[in-house]
Amino acid sequence: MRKLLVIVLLAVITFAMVTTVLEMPTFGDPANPTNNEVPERYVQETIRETGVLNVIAAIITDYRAFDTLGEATVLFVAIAAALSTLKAH
Amino acid sequence: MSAAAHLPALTVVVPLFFAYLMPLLARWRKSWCAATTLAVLAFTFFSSLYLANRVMSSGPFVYHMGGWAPPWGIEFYVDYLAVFTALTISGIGLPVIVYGIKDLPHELKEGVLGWYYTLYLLLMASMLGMALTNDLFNLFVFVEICAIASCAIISIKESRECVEAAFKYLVLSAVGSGCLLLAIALIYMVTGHLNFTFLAATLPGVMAVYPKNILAALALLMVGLGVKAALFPLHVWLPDAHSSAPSPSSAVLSGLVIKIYAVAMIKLLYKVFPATFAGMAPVMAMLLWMSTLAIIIGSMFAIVQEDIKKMLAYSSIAQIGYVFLGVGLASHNALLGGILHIFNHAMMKAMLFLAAGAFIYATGVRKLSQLKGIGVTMPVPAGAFAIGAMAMVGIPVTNGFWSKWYLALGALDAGKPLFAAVVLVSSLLNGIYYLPIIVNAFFSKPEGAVAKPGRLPAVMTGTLVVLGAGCIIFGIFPSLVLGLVSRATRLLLGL
Amino acid sequence: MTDTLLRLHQNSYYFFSIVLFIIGFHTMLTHNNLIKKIIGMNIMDTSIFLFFVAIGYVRGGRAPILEPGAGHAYINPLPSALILTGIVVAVSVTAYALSLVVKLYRHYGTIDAEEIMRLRGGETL
Amino acid sequence: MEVKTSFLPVWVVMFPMLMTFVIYYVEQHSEKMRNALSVATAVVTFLSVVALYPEIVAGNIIEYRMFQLLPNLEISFRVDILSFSLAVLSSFVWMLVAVYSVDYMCKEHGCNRYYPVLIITLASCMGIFMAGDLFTLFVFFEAMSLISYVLVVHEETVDALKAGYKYLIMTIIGGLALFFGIIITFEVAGTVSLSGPTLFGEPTALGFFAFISFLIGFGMKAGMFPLHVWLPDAHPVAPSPASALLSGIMLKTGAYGLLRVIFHVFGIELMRESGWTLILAVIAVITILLGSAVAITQEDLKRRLAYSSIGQMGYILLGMAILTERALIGNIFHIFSHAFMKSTLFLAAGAIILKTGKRNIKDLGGIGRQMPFTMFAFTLAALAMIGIPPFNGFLSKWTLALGAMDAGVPFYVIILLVSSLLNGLYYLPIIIAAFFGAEHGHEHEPIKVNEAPYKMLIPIAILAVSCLLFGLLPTNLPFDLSRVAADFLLRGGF
Repeated sequence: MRKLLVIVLLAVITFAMVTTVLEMPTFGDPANPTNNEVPERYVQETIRETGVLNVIAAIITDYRAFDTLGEATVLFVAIAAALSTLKAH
Repeated sequence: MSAAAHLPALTVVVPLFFAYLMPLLARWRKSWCAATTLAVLAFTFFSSLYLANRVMSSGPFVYHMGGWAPPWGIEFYVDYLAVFTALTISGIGLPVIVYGIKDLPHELKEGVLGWYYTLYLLLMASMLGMALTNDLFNLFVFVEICAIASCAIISIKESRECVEAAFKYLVLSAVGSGCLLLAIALIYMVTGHLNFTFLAATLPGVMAVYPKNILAALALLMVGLGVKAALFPLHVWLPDAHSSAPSPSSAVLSGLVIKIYAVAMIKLLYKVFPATFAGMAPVMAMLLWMSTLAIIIGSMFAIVQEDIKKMLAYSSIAQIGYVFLGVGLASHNALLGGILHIFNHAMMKAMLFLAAGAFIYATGVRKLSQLKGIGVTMPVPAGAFAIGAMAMVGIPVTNGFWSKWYLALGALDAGKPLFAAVVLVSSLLNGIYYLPIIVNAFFSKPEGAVAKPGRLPAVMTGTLVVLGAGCIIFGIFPSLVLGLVSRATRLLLGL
Repeated sequence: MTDTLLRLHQNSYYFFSIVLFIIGFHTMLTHNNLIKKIIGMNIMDTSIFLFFVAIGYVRGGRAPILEPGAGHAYINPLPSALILTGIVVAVSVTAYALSLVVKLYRHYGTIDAEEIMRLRGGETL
Repeated sequence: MEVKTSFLPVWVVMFPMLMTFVIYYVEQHSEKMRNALSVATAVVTFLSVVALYPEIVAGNIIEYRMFQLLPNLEISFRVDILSFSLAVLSSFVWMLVAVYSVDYMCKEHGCNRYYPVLIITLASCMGIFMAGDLFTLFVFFEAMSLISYVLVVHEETVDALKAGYKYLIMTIIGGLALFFGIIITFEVAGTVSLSGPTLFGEPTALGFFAFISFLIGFGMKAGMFPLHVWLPDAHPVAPSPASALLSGIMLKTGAYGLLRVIFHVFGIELMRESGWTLILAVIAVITILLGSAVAITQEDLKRRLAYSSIGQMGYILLGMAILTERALIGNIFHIFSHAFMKSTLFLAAGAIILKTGKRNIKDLGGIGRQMPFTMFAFTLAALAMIGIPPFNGFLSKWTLALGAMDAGVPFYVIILLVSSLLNGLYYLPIIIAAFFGAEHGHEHEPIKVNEAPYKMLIPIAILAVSCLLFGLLPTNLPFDLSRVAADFLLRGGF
């Protein structure tokens, strides 16, 4: 019974996602909506604004540094959580 | 810029910073941990108050992280909903941890107390971040911090139920996060933006070209946030998690954590996806029916529970249904009622869990049938419990009444009186499971452990008194919060 | 039909990450072994990362390490940057989940979900 | 007629409310002080209500706005002739009951709970009668209903708790129904004030929902069929003075609420046009017959009285259903009459139970020789209940019947007659057995006169004499008040 339920659920998700895939912007197309002013500025202005050649590094540590703080915090919280759980023994 | 200009960021960063320091502090100056946590939470409360004051007087404003304007950088948007949520979080989080100072050493091992404060601060910071942020991916990061921290404040208690409940919660939460991230990917794919404001501007045009992407993203968002907010069919993790955790954790998990995901949902549905969206109607209808089921079935399950904290946990499932009912009805009064209920329920459910915690602290009794006469031997916690229960039922002059008032009014506004009836029926169901507890507490002879309860520390009693008074004060003067909530609602609905 | 297949071929990265997602989800749902559940969770997360990074690809683009004046096309750096964060998140969750499994094993002496349920006498997950 | 602002209504409500806390504080130290303070509070409240009389009799309306909760929603007070009539009646009965309680309750446990609750219930009752808008009315109505729960379960026996639970759940249902009605009214009219014109313009579906909700909410309290189920359980288990208040006064708050709703929310034209009164009439007739018929089968004295209350509330509902002037006078006057009669009966029953411990009607043979005074008062009230001239019960039924004839429905008169007959069937045997019946198991012993203490007898006497007096005198205050109030309501109520 449960197996059947799982299969039905997965089939529904697969069907829905595959139909979505068919409609998605074509992979790698330069005209895709994602290639808007955002990456353009990152690529063009990174050197002037941050002095870094690696754009990804610039994004991580400068443009979206707050996310990286969050990322570090996630790591910290996981350590805290794991330690507190294991220590409670 | 002065420090006040950076307050939106500081509200989140300061608790984070002290959370990092806390393990060191716990090693060197154990006794300072609690005081530091209190001070930090007091700071967040007052800074939220300052922000609220500023927003009320001069309107919403944005804060750019690191000075990078969106869509390149991350933006905090300090609007009415954000400050309302921030105030709720810090306003409830503070008394809960005050209570915890005495209760936690009773429930936890000595060695993990410092970690508890660390996790608590991280949890608070992440919730504040979720309230303030205006960036989809940033929201995701905070959601993750919140998810892990909220599991951790369950599993920190040394009992196998806790570990097991935390694992169940974590796994489902991770599925939810996965859905959320996939939804973000789908949205980003067709819009190229992560900022809410830019998304809202781009989405209507995109909807015509890539409708399926948006719909799939919406569905995934609903599932992702629905799992975390314990919206009805996705609530399976909640009863165990909320009932086995230490009492302050239960209070904050039931009172705040599930609500913050509802706030995230409100932000996404009303700010990112405009409410007039053609594809929104079925989403709203689905939310309505799911919340109706949550309200009715959650209450039904609560009626048959024997464990007091389990009963409160099931009641939370029903109460989160009210919030989503308001969201789904989408009329001004209903949304107002839903948002107001976030605050009201946070207050009363936190108080109920803390009162239940006080019973357990003093007598060790968790079974409802054994709590007879508790009102005679422990009048203050039982009185607080009674006030909370009345607020749950929605008796006038408690804050819960106003949530129901606006929800019912909103249901009529939206031309769906059926849902007003749902609110009423569920009030009756609440009455059926809350009132016998009060009656037994005050009109029965105490027996066994209940007859001779241990002494309850004054801070714990004090916290209950403060929260109980809050329920009454906000019941008599609803206008204290209503100005803020009403403006938040108007802004969300674009009125 | 050929259209569909062509689209799937064009978007094969998306398609296969979805397939991976389903595999991961299936693993999580059907396996009772808690470690396998966590592995399933990781497969799911990885599929999303793949999906997300694939969004950023631009045909003919190079990795966004700038060579000023070279006039190359670069891929969209934002998804890659975001996914770095995402990976850390997944790692953290996995670490914590594994620590919980360790605790569960200590308490119950098993990492089988059904066995734990049986020992606890409660309802199934 | 003019509208005046005065603080007095607020005082009438707030004074007992504040005194509750004083009494709560005092009772920790002295029982005597507690009793004295409780009685004094009730007396002062009564006198404060009486102080409104000159303004009211001059045809003025007194208003006071406390504070605004939300736009269009406030706590306000408004006293017109109808409010005044009921307030003066209730505070009068309350005063007597407070005096009666002093001796009655001295043997009971938990007196320290009883008195504060008694007084705060008085405050909320005054709040209901003096409310200036539906919301204030609702708040005090809920407060009174919930607090009087404590009176119902005072004995804390299993029966009391069971009855109390039923009462509590029904109260919650009633409160929610009222809430629904008020929400609809607020939604449709934008306000719930009772001082303006009627709130509903035309009979809409939503309006009908509101009417039904109000009917359920207030009808629940008034013991209306089929929502009366809590009443025969709850009233008898309470201590007798509390029963007297529950039956004599608190039932009337439901009737009062319905009157307000009919005249201020819907308006008399709407009620007549829409034919909703027919629902009320059908329910009233069933309530009358059911209450009276079931009362006959009851063995327990207080239970019989409780069922009788249901029947009597049916008269009051009937008056509202007929809606002619004389029916309305009869309706309001019957609120007075029934309060006097039923309080007398319950207080007398309380005296009997206190002195003999007998609750079963079978055991009451010859009680009239043991407690002649109490039984005499009981007899007066019972005769009034049956509707024998010249008691006040006759006057109210007579007026009601005239009103029914005005409306051209002699059927209602027949109902009234049948129910009087039924009343006779269940009251007369008690009286006959009490005075002429053989005493149970005491045949050979001399009969001792064993009356209750005078502090209990005086209230009983005052109430019993009022039953006679207000029927006998050709013009009397309650009747005048009823006449003016009916006229006032029919003129539109403002």
